[in-house]
Amino acid sequence: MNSREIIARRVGQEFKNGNLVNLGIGMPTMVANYVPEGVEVTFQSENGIVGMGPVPPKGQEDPDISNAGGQPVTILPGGAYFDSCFSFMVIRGGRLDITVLGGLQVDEKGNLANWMVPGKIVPGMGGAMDLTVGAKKVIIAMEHCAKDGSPKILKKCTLPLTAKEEVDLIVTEKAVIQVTKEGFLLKELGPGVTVDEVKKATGAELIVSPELKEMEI
Amino acid sequence: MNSREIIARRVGQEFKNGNLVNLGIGMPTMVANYVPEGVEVTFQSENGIVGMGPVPPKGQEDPDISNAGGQPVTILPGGAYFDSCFSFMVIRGGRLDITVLGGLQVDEKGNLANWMVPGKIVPGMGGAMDLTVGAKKVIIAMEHCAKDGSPKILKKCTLPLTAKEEVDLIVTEKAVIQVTKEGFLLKELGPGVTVDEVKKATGAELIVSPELKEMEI
Amino acid sequence: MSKISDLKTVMDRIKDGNVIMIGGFLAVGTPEGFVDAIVEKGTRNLTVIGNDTGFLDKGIGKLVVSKQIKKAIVSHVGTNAETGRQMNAKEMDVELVPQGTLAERIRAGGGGLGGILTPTGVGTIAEEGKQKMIINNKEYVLELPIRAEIALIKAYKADKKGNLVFRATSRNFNPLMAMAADYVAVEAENIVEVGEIDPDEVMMPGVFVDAIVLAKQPAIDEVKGGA
Amino acid sequence: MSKISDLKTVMDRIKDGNVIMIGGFLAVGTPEGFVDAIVEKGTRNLTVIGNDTGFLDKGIGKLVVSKQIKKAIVSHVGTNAETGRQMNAKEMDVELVPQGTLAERIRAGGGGLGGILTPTGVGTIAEEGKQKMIINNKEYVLELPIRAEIALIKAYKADKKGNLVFRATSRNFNPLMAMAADYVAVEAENIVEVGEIDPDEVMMPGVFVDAIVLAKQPAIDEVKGGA
Repeated sequence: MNSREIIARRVGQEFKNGNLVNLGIGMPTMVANYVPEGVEVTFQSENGIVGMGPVPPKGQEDPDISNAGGQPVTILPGGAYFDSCFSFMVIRGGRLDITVLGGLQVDEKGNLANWMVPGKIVPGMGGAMDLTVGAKKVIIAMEHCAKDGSPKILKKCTLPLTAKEEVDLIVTEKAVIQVTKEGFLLKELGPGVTVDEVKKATGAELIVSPELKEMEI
Repeated sequence: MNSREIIARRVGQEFKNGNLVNLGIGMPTMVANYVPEGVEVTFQSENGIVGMGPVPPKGQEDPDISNAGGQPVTILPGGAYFDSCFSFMVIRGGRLDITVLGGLQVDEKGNLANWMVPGKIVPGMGGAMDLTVGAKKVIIAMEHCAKDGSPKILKKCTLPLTAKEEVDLIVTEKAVIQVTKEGFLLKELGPGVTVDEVKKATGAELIVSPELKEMEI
Repeated sequence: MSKISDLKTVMDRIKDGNVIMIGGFLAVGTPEGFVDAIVEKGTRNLTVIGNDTGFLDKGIGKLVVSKQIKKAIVSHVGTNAETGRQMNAKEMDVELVPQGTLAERIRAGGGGLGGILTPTGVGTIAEEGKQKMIINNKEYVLELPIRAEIALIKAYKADKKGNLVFRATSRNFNPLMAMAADYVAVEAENIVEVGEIDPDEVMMPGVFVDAIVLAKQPAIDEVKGGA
Repeated sequence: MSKISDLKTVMDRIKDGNVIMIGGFLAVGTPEGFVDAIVEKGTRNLTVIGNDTGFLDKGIGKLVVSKQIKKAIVSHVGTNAETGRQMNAKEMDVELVPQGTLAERIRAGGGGLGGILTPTGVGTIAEEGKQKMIINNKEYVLELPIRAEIALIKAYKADKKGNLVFRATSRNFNPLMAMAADYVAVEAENIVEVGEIDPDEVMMPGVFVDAIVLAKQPAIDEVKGGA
């Protein structure tokens, strides 16, 4: 199982029956493939769709039906379309249970940076600032370290923030870490990963949960 | 012709081709019957309808189609329904050309009082505060004096205001009076009415227009 | 997961002292079945948010007559003499809000906004006690969001997931209120299977709806020109 | 009074330096015919308000590539490398706005509001230079309305009075922008007679629309599952 699959599988386990879920662009989108059996969740996308279904077979794409990444999707029976303003009323209004987003940095206060690297890349925040503020639970799904091996889980974010103190849970290929008032709580380890390996790859103190276990994926 | 018909006929002459118009409850509603020939206006009502048509024949009322006074109405081809929030976006958003409302008092600054008499009757403002602020042109259609003969067109309103400095034109059975920066401008007289009669029935100074004429109704 | 429920289940959620939004405009689009059930239940000290207090025998007015309302937040009470009487006798508190402002405040409550700036009511009683701001040389009043514990709304059609379609001017405050309460119950004239409402036809997605109850009286489709 | 118009009439309204809103979300629901015509016309120094700057060859991106945009007010530019290049080279000014805030600012502009308070962006760059307020112990940013001189939007269906129906996720910013500009032109895939759209099916009443132009490419109804 590669890192991305580990992460996507583990994030899927956070979904509860009846949840309304928004998946960010990129890796978070993969989570749609790993909703546990028996759990029914509804996916929405901020471009104006609730009840989003899987990617259509090649050749059957409808140019008017896409997700927030611009990719063709489908809609399930019982789904609905709406405009962008309404979409964010759903997001900010307290009915969105979970948002899963990628991250560049997360710190122990639950701050998130994922929308720009000054002077290098400035894609823009899109809907991420609204999603993090609005969703009841914010899950960051990302590889534990940056490509150069530097930690992304930090004492304090150095990049411009997406949201202040909104992150609830971080899921990486190495660990599941909860943001608590006391700091980062290490709850689960990736397959075959040790506590020391996680500590070495993390730029902040970790409280090791007494109930620490390996991910069951 | 009774007072109400004089007023309604004269207000109708203010409508220009293509205007979007809101008629208040009561006498203003009558104006719908006096749109000049060749002029096409669209009526909207703040409860959520644009393209409102006439009252349906007895027995053919649809309980779901009403105006803001709760009276059964119809909808014309090309009309549309929407929710209350959207309705007031149309009203405040600059696309409403004319609102015709009744009045208890209007003063020379263009202040309007038409929603309560403290200690006596407090029906509430309904949509009147939004309509007066939002419409490009605010026309007050009312009898010139109160039932006890006291003036309703005043130097300064004594009743709680509906809107501050928003009235553009007053149409009564005795006169057409424009609110200008210099004060009330008497532009037209009711059928057979003299300037002196209007002055006597008015509680504020009147500037008599050099082009003063009798209403052509 | 069907959201089909029954009147009793909805009524069990309503307690003395609740803040309740009730849809409708002069009783057009008011869930009369829910209102009748509250009258029957006798719940007291309610704060009711609605466009108006309806009539003595129709709409929210029935709850005024039965003296179950402690406070009404509405834009208009002129069609119900009993509201005026109770207001003057100080038996009921009435907060009058300009209609467009009421709609925006409910929407703000539903959409997670902290408030909106409106030009409506500037220079009138409606601005009293409120913060004013000047934006681009124009004066605005800061109006705060409203939410309720319960919203009781009326729909023409609902599917079992709670997707709603409203009809004609009975739409009014119903979709707004459906967004602004912790528990949203819908009295639907027609209930259809999931998938029977086209996704572009949905006026309020089911994600906001908690319970759907079929309206007691069947839809008068001869009068209404068919579904 | 038919609002049917043609591309030339709409283009004649667009001048150098105009502030223009363009509908669409990553080119889904963007009026490509209008965009192509602006490229052809060569209008310069435009301020463009949209969700994003699309792609090099699709959506608003085409106006970036042709260097006709002085300033873009958008939520996302990551799908168009040329935007990033012009931004870094200071050839184009880019104001990045959180997507939900952008939608609310356009709505406020369309609905005559002076602004809205949103929790989005608190504690981030997005709050810089803006007034903050605390309402019920929660921090909000005051965001101001945006309007444009011209809105160019895409609809699935329009009647001759300008009543509009959008389709699926191509709705996005289109109805909001239709309310927030002095002149609103619609590129419609289908134009029908007045009365052919049910009043409850209308997503944007014609009162906001000034001109309707039939989209150049016929609607691919096989792909879209029929009108």
